[in-house]
Amino acid sequence: MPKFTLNGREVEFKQGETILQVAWREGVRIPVFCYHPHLPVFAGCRMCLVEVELRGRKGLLPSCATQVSEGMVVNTETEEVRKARRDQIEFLLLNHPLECPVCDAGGECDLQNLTFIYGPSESRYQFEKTEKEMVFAHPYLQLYPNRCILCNRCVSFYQEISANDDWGLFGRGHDMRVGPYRDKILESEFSGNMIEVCPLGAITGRDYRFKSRPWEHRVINSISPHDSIGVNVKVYARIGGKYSRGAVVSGGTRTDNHEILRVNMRPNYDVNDPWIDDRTRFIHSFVNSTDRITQPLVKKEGEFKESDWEEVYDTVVDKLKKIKDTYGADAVAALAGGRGSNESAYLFSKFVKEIVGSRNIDIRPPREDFTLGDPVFDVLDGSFSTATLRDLADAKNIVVFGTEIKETHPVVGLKLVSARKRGARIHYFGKWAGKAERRWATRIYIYNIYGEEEAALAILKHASETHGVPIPGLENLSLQDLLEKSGLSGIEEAISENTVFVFDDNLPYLVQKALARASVILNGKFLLLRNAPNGQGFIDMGVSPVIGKGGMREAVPGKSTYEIFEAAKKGEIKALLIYNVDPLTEFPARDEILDGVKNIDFIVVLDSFWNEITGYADVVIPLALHYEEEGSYTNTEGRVQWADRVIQPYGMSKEAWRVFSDLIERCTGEKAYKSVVEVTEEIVKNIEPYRGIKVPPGESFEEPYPDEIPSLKNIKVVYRYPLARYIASPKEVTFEYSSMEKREGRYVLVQSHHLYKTVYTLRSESAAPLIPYRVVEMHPDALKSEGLKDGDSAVLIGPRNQEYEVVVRSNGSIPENVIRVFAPYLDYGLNSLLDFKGFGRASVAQTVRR
Amino acid sequence: MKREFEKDTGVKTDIIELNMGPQHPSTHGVMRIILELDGEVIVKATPVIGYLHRGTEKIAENRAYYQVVPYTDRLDYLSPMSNELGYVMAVEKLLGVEVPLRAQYIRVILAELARIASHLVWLGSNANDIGAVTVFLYAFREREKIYDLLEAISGQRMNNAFLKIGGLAGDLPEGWIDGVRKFIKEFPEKLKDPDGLLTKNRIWRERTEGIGIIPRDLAIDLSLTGPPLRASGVERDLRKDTPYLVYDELEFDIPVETAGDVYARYLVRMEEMRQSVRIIEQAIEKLPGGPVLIDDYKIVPPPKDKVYRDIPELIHHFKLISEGFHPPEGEVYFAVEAPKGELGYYIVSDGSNKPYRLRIRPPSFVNLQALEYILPGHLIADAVAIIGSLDPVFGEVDR
Amino acid sequence: MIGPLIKGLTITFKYIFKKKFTVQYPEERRELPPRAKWLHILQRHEDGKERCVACMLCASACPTEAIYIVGEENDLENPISHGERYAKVWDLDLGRCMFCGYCVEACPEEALAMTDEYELAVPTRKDLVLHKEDLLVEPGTPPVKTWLGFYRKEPIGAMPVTRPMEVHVEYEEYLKRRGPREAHE
Amino acid sequence: MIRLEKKGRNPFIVYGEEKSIEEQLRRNILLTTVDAMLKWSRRNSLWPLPLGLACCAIEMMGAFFARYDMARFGFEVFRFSPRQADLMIVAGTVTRKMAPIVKRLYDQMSEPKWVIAMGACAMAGGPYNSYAVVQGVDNLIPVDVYVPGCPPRPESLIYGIMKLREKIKQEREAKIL
Repeated sequence: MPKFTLNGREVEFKQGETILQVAWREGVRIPVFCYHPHLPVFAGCRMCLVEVELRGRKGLLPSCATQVSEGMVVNTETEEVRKARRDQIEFLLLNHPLECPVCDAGGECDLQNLTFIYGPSESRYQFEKTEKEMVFAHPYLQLYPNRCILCNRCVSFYQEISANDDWGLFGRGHDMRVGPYRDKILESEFSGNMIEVCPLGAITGRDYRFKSRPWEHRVINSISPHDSIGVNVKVYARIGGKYSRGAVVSGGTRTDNHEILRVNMRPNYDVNDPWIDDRTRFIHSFVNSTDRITQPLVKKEGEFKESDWEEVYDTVVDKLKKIKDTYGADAVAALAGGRGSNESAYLFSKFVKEIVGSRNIDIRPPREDFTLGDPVFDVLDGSFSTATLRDLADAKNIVVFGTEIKETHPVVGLKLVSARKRGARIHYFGKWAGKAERRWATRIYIYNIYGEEEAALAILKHASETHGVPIPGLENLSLQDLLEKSGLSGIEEAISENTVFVFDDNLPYLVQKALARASVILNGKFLLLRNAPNGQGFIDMGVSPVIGKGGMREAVPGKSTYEIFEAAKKGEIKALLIYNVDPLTEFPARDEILDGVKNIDFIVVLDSFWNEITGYADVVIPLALHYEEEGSYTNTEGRVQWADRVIQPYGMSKEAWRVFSDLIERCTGEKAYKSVVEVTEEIVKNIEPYRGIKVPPGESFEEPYPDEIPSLKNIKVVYRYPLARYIASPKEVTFEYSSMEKREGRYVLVQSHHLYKTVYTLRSESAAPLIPYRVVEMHPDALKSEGLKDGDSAVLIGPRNQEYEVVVRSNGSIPENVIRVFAPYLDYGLNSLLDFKGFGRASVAQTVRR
Repeated sequence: MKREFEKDTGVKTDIIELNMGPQHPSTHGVMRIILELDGEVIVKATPVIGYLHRGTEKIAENRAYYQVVPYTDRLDYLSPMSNELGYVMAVEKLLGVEVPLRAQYIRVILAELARIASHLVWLGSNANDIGAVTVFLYAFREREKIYDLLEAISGQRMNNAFLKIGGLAGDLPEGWIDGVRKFIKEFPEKLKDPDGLLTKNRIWRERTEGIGIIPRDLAIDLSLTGPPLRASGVERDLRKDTPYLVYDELEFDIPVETAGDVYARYLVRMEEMRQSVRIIEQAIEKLPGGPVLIDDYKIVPPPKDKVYRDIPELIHHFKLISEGFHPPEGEVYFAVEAPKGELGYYIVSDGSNKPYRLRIRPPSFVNLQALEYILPGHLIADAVAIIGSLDPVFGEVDR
Repeated sequence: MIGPLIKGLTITFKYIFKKKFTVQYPEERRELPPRAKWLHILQRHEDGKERCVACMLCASACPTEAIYIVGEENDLENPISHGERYAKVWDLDLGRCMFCGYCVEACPEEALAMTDEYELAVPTRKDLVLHKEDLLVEPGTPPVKTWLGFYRKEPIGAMPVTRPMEVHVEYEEYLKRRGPREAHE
Repeated sequence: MIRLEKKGRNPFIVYGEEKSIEEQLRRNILLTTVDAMLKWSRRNSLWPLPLGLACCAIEMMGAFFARYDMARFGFEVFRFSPRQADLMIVAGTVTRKMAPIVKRLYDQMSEPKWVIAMGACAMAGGPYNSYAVVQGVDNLIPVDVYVPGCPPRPESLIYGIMKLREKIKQEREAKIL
């Protein structure tokens, strides 16, 4: 290994390392402002100047941008270097306003800390300071160009990492400033990261504004509840409890605040690097929503009566027992939303499958073709992704199929951007493509609205033809036919060896199965993006009609969501347990589901929020939310991550695992689980892929970033969480293809997702400015032909003349005959226009202007 | 006595265990002594302490360096200024800073005023225990005058929180020096009242002379400190032995007695008050002008008018208040001659803004050990006099 | 016998004719020195706006954690303090406070001061917690110059606060441009 | 130096509410007079048990000595025996080790009895939010008046005792045992 001299000491280095990297690794503190270990080097702040002597020449060089070479003599603490640092800080402070007391960053500000350690303690500047106006760049961001030291970190992040272009550095000299280019809301869904990369308070977040100071924080490691990527976060709450700060109640005694102040990133290079999406960062006020259920309730004579836990447990157990005795265990069904921890899911599945004895348990939206089973399970003998997020960044060829990554799993977008930067070919197949897809896609394939299955089959057919693997059931179809039906061409380029497929589990059965099979043929991998936040965990725990505990196939499959409601309509289902899901507003085919729900005698709703289904419940059990319970979560790639509890459960609500554990105790008389860790241990023992996994906590390692730079302190400790060990055994499967029937009508209603329209954001006050409330999107031409303008309110008329009040927005990227609607449907009942059959596709007669 | 009685009468008697305290007027706080009595004579005395253990040392580990000062006030609450002085100077030693000369002189004045105030409480309560109630009134009258002086300078009568790491929280208010002058002029006169009442008083002498003798060797063995040590004939005073502040520039004597009894301790403390007056007199004469706070803004917050005007100063103010300074890694021991004796602070710094460990060496705690050795053989009534003469303060003993 | 008695009585008579040392407290309230550190007050600017901007330095300086503050953004139309933030909650817990004055020293806005109000006895423990309403002075109250800001030379009235209205961004100006909805609609 | 005006009504005064006729009859003239006399004598000769535990004890002593001379109000000498006292002044930090003794002393006092918690430590644990300190003496015994300060001035204590006198005056019926 080559060596150089650092502060009089021989130090080894690897070729290509910079002085700064080696120095930090060796424990030598060099201050920085513009350097950020995850951003490209800018070398603009000149804080990291060190004295370098090479071949007799001596000078100050920026250590962040200077590569070490053999025989270099580097000194970081000479008088000259110290003077350079002091003067540099003095320059930075010249125009800095006197705003520390009102600035949000006070206390966690690089400028403050480095001034305190290296800077001058007296000012020599006697003149007026420059004035720059404050800018509102985003509902959650505020920019104070006055405080900015032009370190370029935010611009580097915004342009290089999130690959957007509406934020930058402009102006010259005295007037130079960062900011948004246009007077418009920022496009990126990662804009919040700029708050964290900003070394001082020039960019601050509006959710956290002025509430607290860093020294009052309690920082808890958690996992994002918003999507199945399981983004690692640090949650900040005010310190509470007996011996600490918190609101004073009476002389000397204090309480917990029950408020999450903010959510920041926690680096995990396997999952999210150090970046998180805005939804994860800013949407956390749902824990204090007014919609929260505070108390267990029992319906008596048609009205909810406030109840206690004893009564609720007694009612549930008695009723279930009675129904089981009279109608058999199959008269009981259970639905879950996939939003709880693995522990809750495990006990839920245990309660339903082992204690009650019913196999009718499911977490997925109802779909007719789902009755066939789990598509990935049918191909691989297990339901899981074969690729990890890390594979995505390293892949040469990626096919993203039918998934709006930006709206559902934004962090995957960052991986795709970095993959493209490394030269990967990324092919996007979709019904339409927006600006978000163009950020990372190298080629975009748009298929017909009704041609989704054909497009997937075409990929499979092409793969099978090039590799000479026959696919039973597809012999009669020609590739040409499939391409014609789907409206695609030139897909050959997309399909090559080792392609990584990315698709979500809401796609039709046939699509998922075809892509999984294609990836097997191509020796590639696929990343199955679960739509439920802990969908993978729930399926692993056996919350599925076809997959039993530990990933084994159930001998006799139970009923899927669709079948449960079909059976309910026929009166075969007598009791329904609904855990954290509202079928009436989250699923399509509202009318059909409602028919079923009305037919069920006994409905137990376990949820955190009031919603439509609670109105039909006989027993309502309040559950703690994500940040209120601790437990493990499995992300979409099978990584088992641990989240700690941040705040105490709201009102009388209890953690779900505790409720199920109590119920199990009532039924069996065995002792309940004392802590969540006991359940985790049982999972690790019983579930095969989880065997030997160590939770909590994950292993961690510390990056050598110096403590005095608060904006790097956050990314210092990195946790590693283990992957579940799934075993894939691919099989030959038969495909049964029948083309989808087209519907009559002028417009096609297509179910889509929006980043800020989820169960949590709709309950979150802070999300209000971004929620597309009652919004449907249409093509501008279609709008024009209806005589509507962008932002008009209109009435949407269904095939049976149902009327829905909506706000129309124009979207140029969707086809003309499409109306894009956003799930869940808490704000409008549009899901009654969507039915089981054409899941996500239904016809509408016309729109009429109001 | 017991044996004689048994021999004389043939009646068997037993040792009585008497529990004195923790709520007792003459234990000077919350001390409990388990006395084993043979008749009226103490056979064995076991002091039980800990009734005022407040966890000061542990609390200090969770406070920035400057925030510990008010807690040190509450150790020996009879002389808060001396406690502050010891802590503040220990931290200054750790930081390697020297406070301006004016601050040093003012610190000397304050420390000596604290010594007088502390000895006055001892005088009053010890005399009260032995039976001379009037002295208590005299003592507290004088103490009130010191309170007035301290209140004028710091805003609080007790627990002043006035000394800062790096100097003082403020310069002297107008007319304060005149107040001190007036006090030290009057005080020796006023001290003559209790002096006249006690020193040659036969009852007082009989109650104190030959009572509670601590021999010189025992005093050294127990590492006693302060007046009890000096009353046993050991001339040791940190102000002379390891001079700090400006004590080496001031002339004063160390009163020493050899008898080692309660009376000797009384004499030593009375003389110490007079010597303190002498020190204050000289300090006032020599008091120089200049600042009372060092101007290193990495340690003390900058002046407020600069804080309002300039950003580097504002940042330093913000950081010093919210976080405090980070002294270098290392450990330091510093002791001052508090009214009760050697008050030492041992600080371990790990380079963070909070002490890694703060150990307080309280003189009262050390002096209190003597009880076990000197009480046996005395009558119960003498126990009261002996405890009073050791002058324990339990805020300091239990910490 | 008679000698010591006379000697003792002389002292008694000596004190009879001296000035009384006792303060007749409830009737006669002794003037405290200007540095007295008793109950806190929250001061106002000359224009009636609150001085406190919820920077929380006092809370962090407090060794006993007696101060609890929640900051909040100023209302757009009528701001409560100068600057963008104000204290929505400012609680002082007398059950913890030891009147050391470190909070006053910490205050960068001269918002906090200590008065000579020491008559603080209350009947219940709940009353020990003083809220912002209890501590805030009436508008127009003359400012108290705190000695703990002793190092300050200028008189308080002429002093700019940390974010003065005249020097930096025209405050009222940018208040008008505020509002996230405005920004993107 | 400005002084704060006390806002709102005096928290010590318990305002009487409308009474029923029976109630008023029960409190007939004779009894009311005896009552008033009892209360008058009680509030003017409170004999305190000084539970001086720490720093506040010194200020409590200060209040009883020449400068402030509480004997002016009939609060005569300290009674170190609980049997002879009817007012307990808890002055100082009550630690966990001391707590049972405080409780026992209170129990030994004869009725009627009152308690003043003097200083932050006795009121609520004060600066000592630690493992060793009882967070407020009201966890052990009922407290009538809290006197803030660390330590409170002698005047503050006297003010507190004045408030206690008001409270005794306002008490509905004198307690006779």
